[in-house]
Amino acid sequence: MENAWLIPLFPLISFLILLLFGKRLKEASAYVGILLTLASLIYSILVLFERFSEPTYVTKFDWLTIGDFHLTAGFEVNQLNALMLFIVSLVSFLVHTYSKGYMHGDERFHVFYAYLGLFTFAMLGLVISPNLLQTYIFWELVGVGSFLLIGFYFYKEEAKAAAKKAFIMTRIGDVGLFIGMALLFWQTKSFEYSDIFAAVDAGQVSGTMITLTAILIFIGAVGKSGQFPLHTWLPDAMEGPTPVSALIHAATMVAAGVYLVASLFPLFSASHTALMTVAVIGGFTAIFAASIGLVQTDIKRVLAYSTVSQLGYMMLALGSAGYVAGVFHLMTHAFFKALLFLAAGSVIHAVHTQDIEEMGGLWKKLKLTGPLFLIGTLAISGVPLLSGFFSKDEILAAAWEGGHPVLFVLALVAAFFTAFYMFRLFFMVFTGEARGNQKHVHESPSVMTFPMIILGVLAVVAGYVNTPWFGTFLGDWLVDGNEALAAHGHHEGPVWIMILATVVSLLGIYLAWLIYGKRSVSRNWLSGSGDMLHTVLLNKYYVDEFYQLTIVAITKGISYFLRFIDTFLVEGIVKGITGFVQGLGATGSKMQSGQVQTYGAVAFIGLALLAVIYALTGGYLR
Amino acid sequence: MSFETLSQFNWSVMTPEFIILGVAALLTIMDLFMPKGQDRRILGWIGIAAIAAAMVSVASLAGGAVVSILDDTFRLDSFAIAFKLLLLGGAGLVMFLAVSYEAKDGMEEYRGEFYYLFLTALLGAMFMASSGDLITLFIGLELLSVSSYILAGIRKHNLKSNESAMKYVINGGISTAITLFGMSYVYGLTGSTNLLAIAQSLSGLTDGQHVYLLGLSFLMIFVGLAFKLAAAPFHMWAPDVYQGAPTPVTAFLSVVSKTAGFVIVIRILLTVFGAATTKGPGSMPILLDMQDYIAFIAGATMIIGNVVALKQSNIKRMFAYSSIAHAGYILVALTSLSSNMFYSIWFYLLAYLFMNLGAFAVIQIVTEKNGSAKIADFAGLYRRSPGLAVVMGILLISLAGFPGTAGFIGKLNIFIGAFAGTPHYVLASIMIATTVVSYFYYFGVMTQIFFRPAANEDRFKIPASILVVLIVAVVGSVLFGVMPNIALDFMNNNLDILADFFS
Amino acid sequence: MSSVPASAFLALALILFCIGLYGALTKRNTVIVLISIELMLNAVNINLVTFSKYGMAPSITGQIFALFAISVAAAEAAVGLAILIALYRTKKTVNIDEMDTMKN
Amino acid sequence: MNLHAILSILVFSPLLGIAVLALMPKDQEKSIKLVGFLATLPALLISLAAYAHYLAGKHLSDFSVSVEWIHFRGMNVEAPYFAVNYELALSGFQLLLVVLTAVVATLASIAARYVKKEWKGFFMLFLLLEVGMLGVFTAENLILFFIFFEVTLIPTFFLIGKWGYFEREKAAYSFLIYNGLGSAVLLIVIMILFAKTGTTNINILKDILADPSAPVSGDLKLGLLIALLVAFGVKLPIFPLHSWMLRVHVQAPVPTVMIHSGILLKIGAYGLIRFGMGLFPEQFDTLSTLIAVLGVINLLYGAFLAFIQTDFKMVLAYSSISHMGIVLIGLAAMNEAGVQGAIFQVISHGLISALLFFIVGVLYERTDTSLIGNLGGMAKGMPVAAGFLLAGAMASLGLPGMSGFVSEFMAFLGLFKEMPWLAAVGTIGIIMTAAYLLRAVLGMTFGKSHREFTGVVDLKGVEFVPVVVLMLLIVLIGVYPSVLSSPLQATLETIMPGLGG
Repeated sequence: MENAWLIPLFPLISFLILLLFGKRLKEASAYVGILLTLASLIYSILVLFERFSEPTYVTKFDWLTIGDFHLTAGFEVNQLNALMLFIVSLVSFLVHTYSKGYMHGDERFHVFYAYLGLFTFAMLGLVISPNLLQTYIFWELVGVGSFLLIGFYFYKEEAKAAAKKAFIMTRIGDVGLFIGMALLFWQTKSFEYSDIFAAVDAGQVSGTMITLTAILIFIGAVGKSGQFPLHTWLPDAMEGPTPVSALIHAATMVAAGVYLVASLFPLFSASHTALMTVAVIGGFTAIFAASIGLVQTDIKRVLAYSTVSQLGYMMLALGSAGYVAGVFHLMTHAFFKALLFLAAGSVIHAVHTQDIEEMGGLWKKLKLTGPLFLIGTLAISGVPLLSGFFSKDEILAAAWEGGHPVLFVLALVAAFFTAFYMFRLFFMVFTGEARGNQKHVHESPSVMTFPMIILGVLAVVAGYVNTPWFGTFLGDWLVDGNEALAAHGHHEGPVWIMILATVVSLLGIYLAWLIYGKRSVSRNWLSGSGDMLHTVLLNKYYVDEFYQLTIVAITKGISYFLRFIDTFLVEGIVKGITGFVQGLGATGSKMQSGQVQTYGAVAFIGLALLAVIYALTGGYLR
Repeated sequence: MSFETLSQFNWSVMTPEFIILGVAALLTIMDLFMPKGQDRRILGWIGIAAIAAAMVSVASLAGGAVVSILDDTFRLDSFAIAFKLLLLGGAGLVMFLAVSYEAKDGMEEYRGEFYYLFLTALLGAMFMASSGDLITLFIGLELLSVSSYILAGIRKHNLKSNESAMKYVINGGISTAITLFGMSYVYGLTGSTNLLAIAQSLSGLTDGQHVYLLGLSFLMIFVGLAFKLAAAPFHMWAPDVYQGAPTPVTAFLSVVSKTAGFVIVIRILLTVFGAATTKGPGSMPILLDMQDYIAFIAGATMIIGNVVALKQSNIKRMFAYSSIAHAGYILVALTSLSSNMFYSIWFYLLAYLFMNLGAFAVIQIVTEKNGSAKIADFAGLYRRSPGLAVVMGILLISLAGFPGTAGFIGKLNIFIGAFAGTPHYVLASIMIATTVVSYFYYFGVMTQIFFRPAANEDRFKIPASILVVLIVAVVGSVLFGVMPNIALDFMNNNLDILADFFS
Repeated sequence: MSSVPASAFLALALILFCIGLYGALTKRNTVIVLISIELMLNAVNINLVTFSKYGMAPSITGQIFALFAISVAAAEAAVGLAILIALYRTKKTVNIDEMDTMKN
Repeated sequence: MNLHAILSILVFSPLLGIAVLALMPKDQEKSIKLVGFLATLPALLISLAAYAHYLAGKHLSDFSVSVEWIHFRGMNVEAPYFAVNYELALSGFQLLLVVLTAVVATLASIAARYVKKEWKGFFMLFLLLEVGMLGVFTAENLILFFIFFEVTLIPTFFLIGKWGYFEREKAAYSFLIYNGLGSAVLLIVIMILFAKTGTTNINILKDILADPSAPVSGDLKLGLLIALLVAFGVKLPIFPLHSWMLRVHVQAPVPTVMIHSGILLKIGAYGLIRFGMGLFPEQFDTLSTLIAVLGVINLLYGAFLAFIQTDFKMVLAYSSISHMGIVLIGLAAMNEAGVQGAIFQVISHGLISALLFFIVGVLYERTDTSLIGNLGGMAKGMPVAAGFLLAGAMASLGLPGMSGFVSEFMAFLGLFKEMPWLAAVGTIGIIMTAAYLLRAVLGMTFGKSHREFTGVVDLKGVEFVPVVVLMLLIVLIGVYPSVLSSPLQATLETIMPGLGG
């Protein structure tokens, strides 16, 4: 564990190598990336197992001195970090492998791998940061990595727009985090998590301040994890290559928000208001995004909205004090959502379109992808015995125990929606007859399917580390040795919740089957019920348009107003002054009429003037 | 007064004057008997030699005690020596310009006069510097004025030259009258024309009426003398005269004549009005009482000079206004009446001597080449003659008062005086602000020189005599900008003006 | 003998000065302008002489000063007229308000 | 060896280059440019040596030199009063700025390869300018500081006015007049202090002004500080004294604008910190709120205006205004974090803006335009340049791991302690910075290419030197800020007690 800092280092090395020699390496760049991420994967597995037996390990050194304050940098390996290390490096490794097939033939192949390396480095750095400042640093770097990868197809206007949007929207959140961080620093005189928690426990920080900072920090999480109202960038981010979507916008970065809240859980749990906010935002986002997902026709966007909604779930869990539930779902979701994305990628790879209207009947053609996609779908829909089932159940339980009946209901509905639209997706893509031409559709190469298989397996079994039946190993381990968290450990939810959840999701699946599988119910049944509603959903509640009309417009307005000031007020004053001086000169030289007697007169007038002043003041000016 | 008394006088203190006087007379005679066709430049060189000799003798007189002869009408004190050096130096450089000045428009046959009139003018200025009596002051002043009237009009077939001379005479006459009128009251109140005697009798002044009258006469004298300084309100003749007069004469007026003006102003103001009390012995002297009027004139002068200069298209007119402005700066030093006043005024005049004469040397070359004096004629000077351009650049920078040049140190001196004691914030602010305004026109010339393309590419040939001026000017401006203490310490060690000014 | 008070002389001088100044600043003919200047100078002389008789401390210096002033005034007038002639040769006019070739 | 001569050699070493150039025929472009470049090296090496000297744990005071120079006479007091010595010295802060100056100057001299005409004159003025800048940062008394300050003025005027772009003369003039006014105000302040106290040595002045019996009243001090704020506010620039600087940034030639935005603007910050804060701490404290407000205004004003510019140079110009706002914010905080942040910002912005302006210059050389619209999709044509441009933008918008972040972070951290609400408002600037930079940079690099980039060559050869060096420094500071913070500690300790904070 002492050398856990090596884990982020490998990807960094790969980034640097590819940056310098990528052009020469060409496709061979893939091996550099894959091997180095494999290295960090292996290492992080070791660290994880080590961590089972040993206590938390922290080390740090002075990074920057401000007067008497010594800001440190270093790394920490606690349960959460170790787990995250494993998840991130695993998914990253798989995506690296997958991309070798997916990106094959792209002229900027090596650049892609370089960016992947950069991102992985940042993400791993983020999860082992022992203090807020370092977290923030990597937090931003992760954002850049995502920005670069979203804008990978830079010549596409959409990609450009999406990248810009992603960066700025997350930045808005980051500022919240920044403010919270700064305020917290002057409260606790430190950025170290441990010191902060200590200060909070000791009651050095006023309640309102805790709430304020917690919420500000949560805003950061909202930005990164695409929670409402800062969610709009995430669907657009699908402009990036699909593996990127799998890695960044499904498994790792977007989960960073959840991770942040989790790792600062003691702070949040100290303020009921803060927790409530988290829960409400999470719950709302869950149902909100799910409802949008119902009608989208772009395979990746559907997945994107489901991601948003799932992240909402996690927030809800954390918000209702379900620490373990949140983290647990974070893990399982990472697996099955990555799986789904990779599968979707392989589909797109096959049919060269993202519009599900043009797919259909691929089950026979994609012998491997189909089943894997199904596994993922089942998992996310919370069908029993798959990973998603357990984690989702955990969350519902937490919500119920946490005493948020409303949120509990919301979550249930969201679960129903999820099941419905996921299977809608599945049926439209894989069943029925082919819409759109599907000549020379073929299964993806093994280098792409292999990672999917692994994820598939995980998507099935990952849930069993924390189940009501086979023991709650994960839960106990996560909170072990941390009384602050112990209270928020595994919740033994009542059985009816589990049953209810199952029923709901099955209902969703059934309805989807009726409409899109069996076609016994017309597709317009839903949209028919209210065309208005349908269009609203289709346009994602017009949130983007709203922002366009308000924030963007206002910003532009201010800018033009200021330009007005700049050109007329500031410049105007200057012009005025210079003009005045020039005018003075002009009049002066006009008086220079060449009439010698005028000159004498001026002199005399001057004398007279002085004499008059002298006379009036009686000779004494002072 | 018998021969014995005459012979008892220590005439040696007048050596410099005698030299100039003698040579002036000599030149007159030589000019008379020289064959018509012969080149008169030789006379100019003789004049230069004379000035050099006079300078040496003045320098040799430095450091001694105050000597006053002829019933204290002629006094040789440190003040006189310090400023005579300036006058002689300035006149010397002007003579160099004059020697190479091409004679045309009917001054060909008067070339001889051209030289010895400079000498007589100089003589007048020198007498002003060391006269201890209103009468001698007045005579010196008039000797200077009358000579310069003629000099201004010496190109007798040139309309502009005549016109400028005429204007000069008329304005000069008026100013003289006003000054004299003021002086007459001073005499009336004291019954003496000897400055120290006047000071003596005024130091006990108590009668409010008399104080009042004295105040009026102060204004008259000051305004009248403002003519010589080309300070507001008596500045308006300057542009026309500067433009019309031959360039060496313009240079002479802008430097020597101005210096002389300050000499007489300081003499009269400090001795007469510095001593005159307002409310009986020991009370505030009138001079301090009138400070605000001087300040007022100084401010007006700086503003008018710098602002109107912006609008000029003729380089000589522009320099006329710039010289007005510089007079304003020096008046700031006079206003502040601080203990370093003599240093700042003297040093500034020294710096001004170098930078302005140098600039006029360049102007003379360029104008003679182009036959006109438009600022636009400087376009592309840098391409045509880089050396000349750089020299002009340095001199302009010095005039604008940038560091590394004598002009800057001169301004620093003035500022120290202005802020020490009772600070004159407003006046100093006007000075600095107008200085910034002056960047406009000085750098305007620079843009012509360095940025604009040249009309024609033909080069200049720089006559040796002007080369001397240029070298001296640049070296002076830079040297005294980098090591001002060469001058300051010389003054500090040899000339204790403050001490023997009133003795 | 009945003495005229000093103030009368001074008043006369002042008036003369003002007349001269007025003439110098208003007359078109340059010759008259020059003469007006002479008037101003003479006003000064009256002052000086008056003071040398009735001043605070009567003394002969005033009259000496006056003599110098007179002679200087003469010189000045001579030069002035000479210049005027030169000007007349080139411009064929003695009107002072036509001497405005240099201005802006 | 005698270290006291080192600083003088350092400051005046460029004169050697001027001398050599003066002897060269004016048409040998290659060799003139080479000489011009070489002439900047001595200063660079010496300054780096000085930094090494510091790292070796020796005292920077070894370098300080003081020689009798001018003695103003007639004030009836004896030396040392009204005597101005030639005195140079280095503190940590000054050392950093000197190194920065030397580095940027050298790189700019490389950028001078784009100069088209009269290389000889250009380099002579350029080197003179370097002398001025080095002097400004090493001068130990106000008058010497002012002299060097003005020495930078004239070369810059010519460098802009003769070698600049289209409206160069207008730009040169507004530069001259604004800075002339600024320096005029500065001169008044200096002379008042000089006349009142008889000295301009900064340390002595500090002591004199510190004791209440000083001949300078509190009100006068406040007035002087406000005057200083104006004087350096022109240089920095502070709204509304900024309009000259926009023209200069757009019109000046590449090397000049690198120097200008990289170093000359920093003189303003340096002056505010060293003189404003150093000499008048209490008054600075009373004004801190005002300064903070000004800072926030600068930050937002620049950011919002940069958001709608069509010329990338204008974007950079306004972003400079915005970033200087952060300096003010840091200073206004008046605590270690803030001041250190301000100083960091001074240096980091020096590097970043030099980098960005160099890249713009390169682009302009290639495409004859710096309009965002005309450059769209540039990444296709010249990917490397585009990459560095993006990296530079990232640094400028305060991406962690680059110098911009550290300074921004500390400045805001400082202000959040003192005036949280103001700071919170200021953070809008952080968002806007990202917004306008991405808008501009992505507009240039990403998207469909509006023009054929055929024949447009990417960065090549010596052009990499400035870009890479600057980028490395930026990252170095961002990753290991102690390279700056450790030399600063001493300086901060000298400033802070005065602040009583």
